[in-house]
Parts: sequence; structure tokens; C-alpha cells
Amino acid sequence: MSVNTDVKTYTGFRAMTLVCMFILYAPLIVVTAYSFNASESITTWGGWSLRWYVDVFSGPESAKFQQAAVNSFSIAIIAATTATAIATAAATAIVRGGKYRLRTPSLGLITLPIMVPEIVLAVATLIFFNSIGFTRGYMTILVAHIAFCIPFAYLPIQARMQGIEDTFEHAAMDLYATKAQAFRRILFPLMMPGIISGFLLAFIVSLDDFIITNFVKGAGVETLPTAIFGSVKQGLKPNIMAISTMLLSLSVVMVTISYFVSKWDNTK
Amino acid sequence: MAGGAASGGSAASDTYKEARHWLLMPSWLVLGFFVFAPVCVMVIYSFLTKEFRGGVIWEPTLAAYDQFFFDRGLFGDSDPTLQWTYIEIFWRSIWQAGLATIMSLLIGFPTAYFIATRPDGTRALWVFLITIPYWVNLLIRTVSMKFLLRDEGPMNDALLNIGLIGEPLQIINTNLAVQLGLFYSYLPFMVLPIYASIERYNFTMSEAAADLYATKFTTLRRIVLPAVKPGVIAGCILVFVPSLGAFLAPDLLGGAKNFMIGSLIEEQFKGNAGNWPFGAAASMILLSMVLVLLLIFAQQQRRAGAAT
Amino acid sequence: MNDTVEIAVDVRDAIKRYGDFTALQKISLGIRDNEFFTLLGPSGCGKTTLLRMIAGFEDVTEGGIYLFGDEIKTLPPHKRPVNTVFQNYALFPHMTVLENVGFGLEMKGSSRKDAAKRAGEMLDLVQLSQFAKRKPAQLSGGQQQRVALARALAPSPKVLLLDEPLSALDLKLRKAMQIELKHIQRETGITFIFVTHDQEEALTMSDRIAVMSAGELQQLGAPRDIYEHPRNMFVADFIGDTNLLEVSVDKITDGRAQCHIGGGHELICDAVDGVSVGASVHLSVRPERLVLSDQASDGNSLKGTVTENIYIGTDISTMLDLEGGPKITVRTSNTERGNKRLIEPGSPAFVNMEAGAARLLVD
Amino acid sequence: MNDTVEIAVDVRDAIKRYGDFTALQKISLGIRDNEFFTLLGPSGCGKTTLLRMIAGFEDVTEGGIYLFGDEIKTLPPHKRPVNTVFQNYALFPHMTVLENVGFGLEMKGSSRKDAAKRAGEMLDLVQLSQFAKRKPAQLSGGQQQRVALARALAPSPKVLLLDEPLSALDLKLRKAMQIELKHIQRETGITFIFVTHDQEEALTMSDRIAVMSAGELQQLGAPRDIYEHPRNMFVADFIGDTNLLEVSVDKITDGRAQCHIGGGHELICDAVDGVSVGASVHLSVRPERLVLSDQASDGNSLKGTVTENIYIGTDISTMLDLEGGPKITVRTSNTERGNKRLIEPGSPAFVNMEAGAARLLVD
Amino acid sequence: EGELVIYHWFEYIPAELLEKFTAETGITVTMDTFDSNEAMLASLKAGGMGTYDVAVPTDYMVSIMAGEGLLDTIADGELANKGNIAPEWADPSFDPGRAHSIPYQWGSTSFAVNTDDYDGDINTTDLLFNPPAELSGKINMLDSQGEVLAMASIHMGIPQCSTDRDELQALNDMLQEAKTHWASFNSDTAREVLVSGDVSVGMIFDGFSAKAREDRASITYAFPTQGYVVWMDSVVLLNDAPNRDSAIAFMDFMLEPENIAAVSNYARYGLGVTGAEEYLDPELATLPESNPPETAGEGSFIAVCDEQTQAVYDQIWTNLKN
Ligand SMILES: Nc1ncnc2c1ncn2[C@@H]1O[C@H](COP(=O)(O)OP(=O)(O)OP(=O)(O)O)[C@@H](O)[C@H]1O
Ligand SMILES: Nc1ncnc2c1ncn2[C@@H]1O[C@H](COP(=O)(O)OP(=O)(O)OP(=O)(O)O)[C@@H](O)[C@H]1O
Ligand SMILES: NCCCCN
Ligand SMILES: [Mg+2]
Ligand SMILES: [Mg+2]
Repeated sequence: MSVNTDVKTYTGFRAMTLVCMFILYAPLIVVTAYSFNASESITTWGGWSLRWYVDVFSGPESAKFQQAAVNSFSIAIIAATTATAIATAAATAIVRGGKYRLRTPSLGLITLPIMVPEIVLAVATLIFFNSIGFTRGYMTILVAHIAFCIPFAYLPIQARMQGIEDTFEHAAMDLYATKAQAFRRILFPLMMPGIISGFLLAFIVSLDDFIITNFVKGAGVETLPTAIFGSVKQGLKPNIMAISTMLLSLSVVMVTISYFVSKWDNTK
Repeated sequence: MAGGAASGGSAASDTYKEARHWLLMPSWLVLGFFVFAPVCVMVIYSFLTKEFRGGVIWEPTLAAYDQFFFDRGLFGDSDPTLQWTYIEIFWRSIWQAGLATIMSLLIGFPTAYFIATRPDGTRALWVFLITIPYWVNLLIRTVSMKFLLRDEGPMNDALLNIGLIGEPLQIINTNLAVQLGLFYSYLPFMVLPIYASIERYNFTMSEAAADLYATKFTTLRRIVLPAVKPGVIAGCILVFVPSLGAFLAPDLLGGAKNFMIGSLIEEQFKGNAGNWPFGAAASMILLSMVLVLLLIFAQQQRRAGAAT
Repeated sequence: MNDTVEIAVDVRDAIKRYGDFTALQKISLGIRDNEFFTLLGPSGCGKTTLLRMIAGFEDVTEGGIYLFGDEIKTLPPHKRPVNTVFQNYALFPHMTVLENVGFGLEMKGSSRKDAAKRAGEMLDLVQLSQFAKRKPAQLSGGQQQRVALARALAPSPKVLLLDEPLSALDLKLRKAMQIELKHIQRETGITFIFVTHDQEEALTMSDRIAVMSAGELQQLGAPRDIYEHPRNMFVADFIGDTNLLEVSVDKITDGRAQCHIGGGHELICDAVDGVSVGASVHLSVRPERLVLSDQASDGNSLKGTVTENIYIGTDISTMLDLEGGPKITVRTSNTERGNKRLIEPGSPAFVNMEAGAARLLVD
Repeated sequence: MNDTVEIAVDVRDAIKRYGDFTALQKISLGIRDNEFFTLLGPSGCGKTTLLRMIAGFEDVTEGGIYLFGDEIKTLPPHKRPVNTVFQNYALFPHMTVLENVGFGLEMKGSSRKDAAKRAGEMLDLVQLSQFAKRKPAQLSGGQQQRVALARALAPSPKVLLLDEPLSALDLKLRKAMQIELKHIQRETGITFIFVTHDQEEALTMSDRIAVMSAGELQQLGAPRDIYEHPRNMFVADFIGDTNLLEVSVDKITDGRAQCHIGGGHELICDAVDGVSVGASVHLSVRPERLVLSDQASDGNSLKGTVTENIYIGTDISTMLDLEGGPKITVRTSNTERGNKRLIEPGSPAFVNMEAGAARLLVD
Repeated sequence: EGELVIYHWFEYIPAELLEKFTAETGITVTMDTFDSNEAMLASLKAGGMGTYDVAVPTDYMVSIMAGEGLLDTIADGELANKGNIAPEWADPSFDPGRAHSIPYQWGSTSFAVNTDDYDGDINTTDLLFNPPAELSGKINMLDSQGEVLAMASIHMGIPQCSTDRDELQALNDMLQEAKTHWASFNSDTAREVLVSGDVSVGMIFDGFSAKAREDRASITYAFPTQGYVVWMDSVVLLNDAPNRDSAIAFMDFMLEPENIAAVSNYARYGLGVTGAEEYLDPELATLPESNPPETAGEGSFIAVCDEQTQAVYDQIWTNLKN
């Protein structure tokens, strides 16, 4: 059809999405391309080579980067999951808890981590950890990540929840679902797009964090950003590009698998 | 579509009234302990005397705030006048963050909308597609972006080759580059919350609007946007607020020629200056500003919503 | 099933306010166990609000609600053995039709398989078996309503609240569902509290009817009682079609009142308590109790001119302007005999009325 | 208003499929300008789908739709001079009632003030003026429906699509709105396409009625035509109550058919085309065309036993088991005269029928 | 046996060397990294003390840390290899008598020029602060107050911690003017911007400049006649070191010529130990970046100013960045 008469769709939006995707992915093409660069610099092309992939597994820093990747992912997954759970509970209390005095302060507390500049939070957290005798290490990173991931998980969940009428819970409770069951069987699935969005945001925020991590991490515990930021001072080396490309491939593979799994499940 | 047009799904819903304190408990504990308490430390620090090269001396003073608001000249002994430097830095940051937010909204909203109107099975795929690039570290993405945008970079080459431009576009080290960088850093923070809202939108509402002669654009503005406002607000907060304090994109893409709030504050802790109370004070001023903005906004929301 | 009449739901002096708007004003109702109870009233009179209070979604501003003798104000909805067919269906959009119907059973502890089995039976009942796998959004309005019905019936509650459960169904299906519902109600002994705006439906199905208006109870009684002895003008006017005529009472003798209406027409009808000579009251007479004729009868007979004949399938409605002003409607059944009595618009005609057909109303 | 009959909406061989489910199968309909046109049919037969295609929300899988002669398949909804009252209301939740009603006018270019003024008038019309400032969520179901109606009427479209616009209203209000709608339709000359499941409503209000079933058009005609001359069994059964009896035709003479039904009862009725001697067809007779009596009449008279009398306000339905098996329902008007004819359940009775009352149906 | 916690620059020590240390001493090493001296100081002052045994700050930071009381004193005779320290690094201004530190690596900070873009004389700070028209807008500065202000003072011929109001005012004005010619402040991509051709002049460390030259031969490191900045990173012994013995062992290890030469070969900077020549990559000796020409001015460390003076420099920096 030449004219788009469907009220649901907007003609320019597909194009905009493609532009959006292009902007998002264009730098990654650079990353991928230069991961195969024989030269040391990302700005000069030295021919094709897999040396940086070899370097990732056997180079002098391979152990460090591998450990950093493990740390980063385990922290991101645990922190995003915990933060999403906490945020979901909080959103339920705030959107479905009626009106009460603690509502606004709670909302303020939840959004506090994004309002305080990271460096301040970093220094403050470090001072605070020290004053209460927390030893820095993996756990301190994890706890800090959980805390600052909460608002990123919270806001999409809250936004979604506000769009869900409470009639659905009422119907569920009318059918003998306890409040918990009504939540699990009705509200939770309906909130799913918000929860997934919140989780993904929390996940990438955790995966990307440098400043706070750099302050609160214990000696010798590295995450990918802290490992990578160090390398950059010497000029971004293609081995970082190779690691990034591998991460990208990993995520693409995971998404593809989950897509087909869900498809297969749907047609069952 | 199941359910009537508008049955009770109001914000004042209280299904989980009894459990609300329990549900909030984890966030109170985690945030109270690991964010609120440290922030309190900073509030206190902002009223303490700076120790040379970082740290504080436990003597209360308003020096940090004085430094923020009063200009005493290069040598600190002129008559105090209103300090414009920091106000300008704040204003610049707000301006940049604001433009970045608008840009994200202009591109992010259509993207979110488009994704939300995909068939059931493919929506999740699109959502992942939006976040996959963020598995690559921000620094690397930003450096790569910089590489793309360079005067002699691939983008200019391509545009020159197809003859769209005659001279390379000078983007790097401009404000546009900063906005682009911020936009690129935070795009999913705009797209995902909006997507989550639109996904639940009842499209019969759009049909009703179209039926009443609203053009598609008007429908978008008068019907869809108000209905998915919570998502838009969430997205704007998630882009605007972190953009305010961002420093990587401004530094790498914008050339760092002018301080942004983020770099200014960072400098107080990690730079030569080592003036913690001032860094804390600037943060608290930023924090109160954002809080006030949000409160004004929330107030307006409430007023708009309470019209009976 | 019980010998003594047990009260299933007892609403005592219940008041409901939304802000400063009072939706229910001191309602008291006792709904008997095993009863088919209908709430009838104009749009916005508070029927849904009352149901929601019984189900537990709306708190009672003042007063109390008792379920089989127990105060349930503080009982959460899921602990009330009460199911609801919601006016706007409230089907779970993410579940299939079958899952929707099976939900309540699962919540009551049935295994998923058992729940699906019984849900399938309920879908048979509402003739939607072939749609079991669809999502609610893929159903027509009437189909959604039937799913809502099946979902509420499935867990066999003690009290079933039905908020206009048949309003989106066509006559044929509605009739069938009426019979089916009545059947289910009789067989299971479930107490039904039924909201409808269809008087015929209410009259056909109910054991008792409560007529409400503007948050107040107007009359409570058996269908026939309400239809034939409306307690006040509101009920007379609301239940079925009626002609309401302003009358002045001239004389009362032997339980008979002699009155006249505007235009000087004389009428005789049964006197009722509270009507005294000289009072200006209303007289209610059903259109079907009037007989159209080209001749005056011995008894009450009013002269007028036919203005319009409206064809309504089983019947024909004739509007007349009586001499001297008042308008009146007569309903004649659409049979050969009835059709013979019809008079062309513009022609004069008589409206004849038996004395027992009319009823005086005090307010 | 026009001398020639113009076709407002012309649906030509329209087919609609959802995946592999066919919701509409080659429907062709011409809806005349200024006409009050009703779509009638069982739940799920495709009424809403057809309206949505005319409004432009659903594309036509095959075939075409013409509005005043122009193909409108590619015309976006907001350019079609067509308004809709949605079955689920689709009120804008963030706007007040007044803003909802004024929306269409504003979109057509009225100033906000003018729009509000006219919206206020429309609210008067649907008796909701006092709710102008409320949000839709604060209204009852029926009130919401009236807002939807006011909203669609406000911009005075050329064609108004009404999807069960009165289903949530009580009888009283529905009657009033019916008259009001008919009035508006006559005065404005707007073409109404009306979906209802209320046969009485359809018969009272429509110029023409299209009866649909399972995505197919069954009959198109004036109300009386459809009620009294149903083209097939589906229509006969669907429109109003009817007794459908299986009959065998024994003899046809002078346009009269002599037949017998199960149990040996003899009957005489008008012959119709396509019925031949020896054929086994159906006979349809409306309950109100039957007369209950304790004596057989000269003409058709069937003997049976009363099983139940059901009180339905204006009338009383009597179910009988005829001798030899068939069941039949008789409807007697609830008047003194009618009540005198009633027979207690369990007693024998005769069902008398004029020859013209019954109709033979070929399929 | 034992443990050692090092607080170190990013990417500045070959991993093999640490493995060798562990193999030799049985001490397991944990390394934590920082990206600037100031960040390290902040982290230590915010509570990092007591976590680390040794750190590797740059010259001026050594004296700052000593002044802050963060450094432990190495007793005489404690270090077996103290004698290996090259005489010119044995008594530096930032740590007289090497009471707290041993030399690690040294180098210079100046700027590099892409000689394809500019064929004039490059050995002058004018290229940064008073550039010819053709270079205007093609200059990258390090985003670092210390280096930029030190270089600017050298350009103007004023002492680094000047207290002369006129000099300071002039410095401020000069920088304001110079900034109009600068494209960017960037440390993270100081090398990339030169290699990619985004800028023609860029402040840079000597080692980075050498690496940039490998990618783009026309990149030439400048030794301005006015002078340039030199720096030396040193291993310091921290107060409250949890493993003080291990720290001493590490320092001794790093004073072995073979070991410190491994760092130089890796990082391409100079070292401060005698007898390392035989282990050094011969190329290092001939690097143009580490062999100043005759004309080169004097190299000077970044000075440590007193609090009041520092406040003025901070203000100048803030003015510059606004
Ligand atoms: N999105 C959809 N996908 C699949 N089938 C659908 C969809 N929408 C409607 N249908 C089916 O199309 C048929 C016609 O639906 P439609 O809504 O037109 O019925 P209707 O005549 O309006 O019924 P009702 O009186 O119950 O409102 C129904 O059987 C319905 O289940
Ligand atoms: N949330 C609310 N806030 C304010 N008023 C409300 C609210 N909900 C309902 N009302 C008002 O309370 C009255 C009773 O509403 P209710 O829904 O009980 O009516 P109803 O009898 O079910 O009507 P209908 O037959 O139209 O469904 C109505 O006038 C309605 O406008
Ligand atoms: N790691 C490089 C040393 C920089 C000194 N300021
Ligand atoms: Mg209601
Ligand atoms: Mg429909």
C-alpha cells in the first residue's frame, strides 16, 4: 500500500528505527573491523589478522582480561537481577500501595543514585565503606552496583506498571488468588516488558561502570571497564577490540538462541 | 481488547497497601545504607574545611558554598562579586543534557513505538538489538564513535564520496559532538522505558482519535503521548540526569575545552585541585537542582491529574 | 435446599462515598441463600458499586456487609467465596481463553490438568470451545463476555456476582444463556446477584428484584409484585412501559376511587392507602392493559386521536393524544385479531381500561 | 432529503480474514444515504469487523468499500467523514468527559471554546452535563457508553457507526435514547449504521436491517419484511421468538399447503416457492400468533398439555407438549382478558392458529 | 611466602615480571591500578591506606605524599640493592636521599608534531601557545592541570610556583589567548589524535610519541628550546603497609638491573639504575624521543606549590576550562 492508513503505524518510524540502529551499530563495525587489524593502532589499517584474538587467550594480559570478564559478567548478572527484584518490589509498593507519607521520600531515595554525580558517590561510598570497616573486594563492588542499578531498573518498571489497570488483579483475587498469586500470575507477566527493560538497563549500566567500581574495588579485583580504561592510556589496542567483538558475538548468539527457543516454544 | 476503556487503573490503586512497607524494605536498606548514608557524608563534607590536596578538616565552614557563589578574583582577595563561572558551567551542562535528551526523545520515541508495534514474537528481539551495543564498553564505543566522526573519518569520506558535501563536516570537538555522544551513551535509557509503556497502550484509543478526524500526528501528540507519559518521563529522567554529570562523551568527543558539571566535580576529587568540600558542595547544589526540577514536575503532574 | 431461609449476603446501612459524591446512601439488603437476586436501576445508580463492595474491591465508607453471618469488611477478596463477572470483563490479556477460565480453579488448588478439563467444560457451556487457544483480544465483544461468565462460574462459588453478564449477547444467545444460568443456579444452589438493565430478563429470571435509584433502594420484592404493585412513581415508571397520568381524586367509595385527569376524563380505579379525596396523585397504567377501540366501553373509556403506530415485532405501540391534552400509549399484540383493532394515525379512537388495570401512586 | 436514492456506503464482495480464520465471507451491502441501517446477528458473526472496515481500522482482505461512490480502501480513518461509537467505548482516559466529547470538533478545526460549547450541548442530550469535569474512570458503565455516543455525534459526521451503543443502558434510558437517536438521525439526515443484538430495538428503529450469520449476509430488508417473511430458518429463528416445527407437505391447492407435523397434527398454511408435495420442511410460527384455548377452533388447532407458564411482564409464555412429541410456546398478553385464557400446568389445552400466521421455510 | 599489594599505574609493568618476582620470592602479588596520581591520592585519602604496601607515584606526587605523611621511611641498610640506584637519581628533589622511594621509570612530557602538516621549526613552545596560523585549531593539549600549567610557565619563562601577581595574571591571559587555537584537551586519546591526523600538534609523553611514530612516521617529538617537563615515577613504601617485608623485597627486586630493564623494554621509558644497559633493548638507546638534541632547553619536574599559590593555579585552570 502506498498510503499508510493503519492508525497503529507511522510511516517514518521504521526509518527512524533504522537510523537509530545504524547509529548504535556503526561504531561497532569499527570495533569489529579493527579487531582484525594487524596493526597496533585503531586508526591505521595494517591488514587482516587474527593475532588479537590469539592475544586475548594467550597474550600477557589474557589472564587478567579473562578474570575481568568473569567478574564483570557475574557482577552485572547478580547486580541487575537483585536490583530488578528490589525495584519491582518498590514499584509495586509505590504504584499499588495507595497514598501514604513515605511514598514521595521513597521515590526520592530510589532515584538518588542517578542524581548524585558518580564521582561523588564513588568517593562517598569509599569513605563510608571504610568508616564501617568494609574490606574492599568483589563484594563491595557488587553491593555498590546493586545500589546504583536500582533506579535504572525501577523507572521502566514503574512506567509500565502505571499503565496496567488494577481491574486485572481484582479479577484474579476474585478468583481466589492471594495477593501474592495475583502478583505472580497476573501483574508480573503483564509487567514483563518493563521488568525486562529494567533488567537490561541495569545490566548494561553495571557492565559499563568505571568510576565507582574503580574506587570501591578491592586490590587486584578488576572488571572489564577498569581493565580496559587502563589500556586506553597507552592507546586503544586492538586486543580490546577483539574482546569487545567476542562479547558482541556472545550476546548475539545468546539473543539468537533465546529467540529461536521462544519461537519454538510458541509454535508448540 | 479486553476491558473497558478506562476502568479504575488509576495511580491511587492500593492493591498492595498492606505489603507496601515490606516491599519497600529492601530498597530502603540497600539504598539507605549504600547511597543515602554516603550522600549524608558528602553533605557533611560540603560544610567542612578543605584539606589541601584532598580530604577534609573537621571544622565547619561555608567556604565551599562561598567559593561557588562569590568571585573573589584570581588571587582571592578582590571584593566578592557574583560568581558566574560555575553558573555558566551548570547552565552549559543543563543545555547540553537537555539537547541530548531531546535528541534521544526524537529518535528514541519512534524507535520504541516501532518496536512496541512489532508482532508478539519479535518484540523481545528488537529490545535486545537495542541493548547489544552496550555490551561493549562505553569508552570503546565513544572512541570508535570519535573515529567515525573524525574530519578524515569514514563518515566524512562516505559523504564526500557520494557528493553530499564538498568539505568534511567538522563535528568532532563541537557541541553537536557532545550531544551526539550523550545521545549515544544513553539512547536505550530512553527507548526501553517508553517501549515498556507503549507496549501496554490500548490502540483502540488511536482508532477513536483517527475516527474523530485527528491526524496521525495529532493522535500521537494528544492521545498516545499522554497515555504513555510515564514511560516518556522515565526515559527523559534516565537520559537527562546522567547526562548532566557525564564527562566521558564531553571529554572525548567535545574536546573537553569547557568544563561540564561532571568534569568540574571530578576534578575536585581526582584532579590537582583536591578540594573535596567544594566538590561535595557543587554536587549538593546539582542534586538539589535536579530534585527541585523533579519536584516542580511532579507537582505539575499532580495538578494536571487532579482536575475534577 | 435449606429449610430455613439463610441470608447469604447481608448489606446493612452501607454507605459509599467517592470524595464528596455519595454513590450509595444507606442501603440495607438481605440476599437469601440459593436465591436469584437481581439489582435493577438506571445507569449510574450504584449497582456496580454495590457488587464491588460485596466482592471486596471497594471499601465500605460506612455500614457493614455480612456473608453468611460473618462481617467481611476486612476479608480480602480472595478469601470471599464470591466470584464476579465484571462489567468490562477484565479478562487476563496474556492468558488464553482456556487459561483464563481455569485460573480460579488453579487458585483453589486444582492441578493444571483438572483445571483445564473443567475449563473446557465451561467453554462448552458458553459455546466457545473452538476459541480455547485464542487470546481475549482476538475475540468479539460477546465472546469476551461469555469467557468472563465461564471464568466466574468455573470455581463454583457460593455467591456469584454478575454485572450485566448478558448485555453484549444477541437475543437468541441471551435467551439460551438465561435458561442456562437459571439452570446452573437451580442445580448448584449458588446465590446469584445479578445486575441487568433488561426488565424482561429481570422479571423472567429473578426470585427477587431490588430496584435502585440514585444510590437508594426503591423497592424490593418478587418480580410480579414489583411489576404490578410498584411502590412509587419511580418504580412504576422504571419497570416496563407505563402511562403515568396526573389525576385528582374526586370521591372514594368502597375501596374504589373516582378521579379525573386533565381534559376532564373521568376514571374509576382501586383506591390505595394514603390517597384521600382532593389529592392530586399519579395513576399508572401499563400500555398492554389498555384496549384500543373505535367505540367507548362501559367502564373507563378515554377519547383521543391516534398519532402514530409503531411496529415492534410481537406488538404494535399506538400513541394517542387524549382530548384536552394528556398523551397515552396503548400496546396491541401483533396478531390478526390485534391488527384488526388498529386505527390509522389521525383518526379518533377510544382507549378502554378495566378498573383493576390502573394503579394510584402516592409519590 | 434527496430525491434519488444515493448509496452512502457500498460494500462490494468484501472478505476479511484473520490469519486463516475468515471473519467475513464476500459480503455485499449497499447502505443508502439518510438511512437508519441495522446490522443484526449472533455474537461473533462479524458485525464489529464490518464496521471497523468501513471506519478504516481493519483492511479489507478482498473486495472494496465505497463511500458516496468513492473507493476508500486507501483513505486513512481521519479523512473518512465517518464517526464511530466503539463497542468498548475507547474513551480517552486522560481527558475529562467534556474534552472527550469536544475532541472531534477540535480536530475538525473548531476553537477550543466552540468545541466545549457544543460538547456541553451533546452532554445535555445524553443527560450527563453534571459529569462534564469527571474522568471516564469515574463513570459507571452506562455513563461511559453515553459519553462515547455524545463524542461520536458531536462532529455531525455523514455516516455514524454505532456498535451496540445502547447495550449498557437500562430499558428506560435505552428507550429514551432510541427515540433521541431516531430523532437526530431524521433531523440531521446522517446515515446511521447501527449494530444491536436487541431485536426489538432493531425492528423499532431501522429503515432496513441486515441479518448476518458466521460472516455471511442472511437477509436484507425492511423490519416488517424480515420479521414476517424470514428468508430462511436462521433468520426466522434469530429474529424474535418462534416455534420451528418439522412438517411434511401432503398437498398443495390454490396456494395453500396442507401438511402434518410429528404426532399427526394436521395444518394448513400458505405455500411458498420451492416447497413441493412430499418435501420435509420447517414451519415457523410466532408464539404471539398462537392462541391458547380450552377448545379447538375451526381452523388449525393442535392439542397438547401445558407444562409451564412463565411470567414476563407484558406477556405470559406458556410451554406446551403437543400430543405425539413436538413442543410449542404460546405467548399471551398479560391483560385481564389474556389472563382469563391461561391454563394451569398439567392441564390439556388447544393451540389455535390462523392460516396466515405460519410460514413454511425451505432451508 | 607472604603477600604484596601494589598500587600501580595502568599497564605499566609486564605481567611476566611479577610472575618472576613470585617465583623468586614466593610472595603472591596483587596489583591494583590507577589512572592518575591525583586519583590515587584521593583513593588513599578516602581510606585506601592500610590496603597497599607500595605505590608508584610520579615525582611531585612523591613529595606530596611524603608531606601528607602517607609514606613510610626506608631505614638505612634495609634495601640490599640501594646501591644500584644511578647517582643522578639517588638524591632527587622530590625525595631527598631516597628516604621513601626507589626510581622506577622516567621520561619527558612535551609535544609531538606531524611534520607532514608543518615543516617549520618544531622545537619551540610557541607551537602550543602561540602557534602559526596554519596550526591554529590543530592542537591537542593533555587534559591535565599539572602538565599544561608547567609547560605554560616554561613557555613564559616564569617559575612554576610563581607568586608574582603580574606573572600570574600574564600566565592567565596568555592561556586564555592560546586556548582559542586549541582543538581539544585530551589525555586518553593523546596518541590517537596524532596518528589519525585529527591534530597536527599534540602534547604527549615521550614513550607514547615513540609508539605514535611507529604508526605514522611523520610524528616527531619536540624538545623545545624553552624547556620541557621531565618526570620520574618511583616505587614508594606506604605507611601502614600490611606486608612491609614483602614491599622491601619488591623494591630490592625492582632495583635489579635485569628486572627494571624489563619494565623499560616494555614501557619504553628510561630507568634509574646502573648496570642495566646490557639488558636493554638497543633500540631504546637511539630513540629520538629519549635523546634530546643540543638545542633542547632544560627539563624540569613539575613543582609542588604551597596551598595559597596552588589556589591561584587552580583558579587559572578553572578559568581556562570555562
Ligand atoms: N484479531 C482477531 N484475530 C482473530 N480472530 C478475530 C480477531 N478479531 C475478531 N476475530 C473473530 O472474528 C469474528 C467476528 O468478530 P466481530 O468482533 O466482528 O464479531 P461481532 O459480530 O461484533 O460479535 P459481538 O456481537 O460478540 O461483538 C469472531 O469470531 C472473532 O472471534
Ligand atoms: N471512582 C469514582 N469516582 C467518582 N465517582 C464514581 C467513581 N466510580 C463510580 N462513580 C459514580 O458512582 C455512581 C455509581 O456508579 P456505578 O458504577 O455503581 O453505577 P451502575 O449502577 O453500575 O451504572 P451502570 O448501569 O451504568 O453500569 C455513578 O454516578 C458514577 O459516576
Ligand atoms: N604512565 C605514564 C606516566 C605518566 C606520568 N604523569
Ligand atoms: Mg455498572
Ligand atoms: Mg462486536
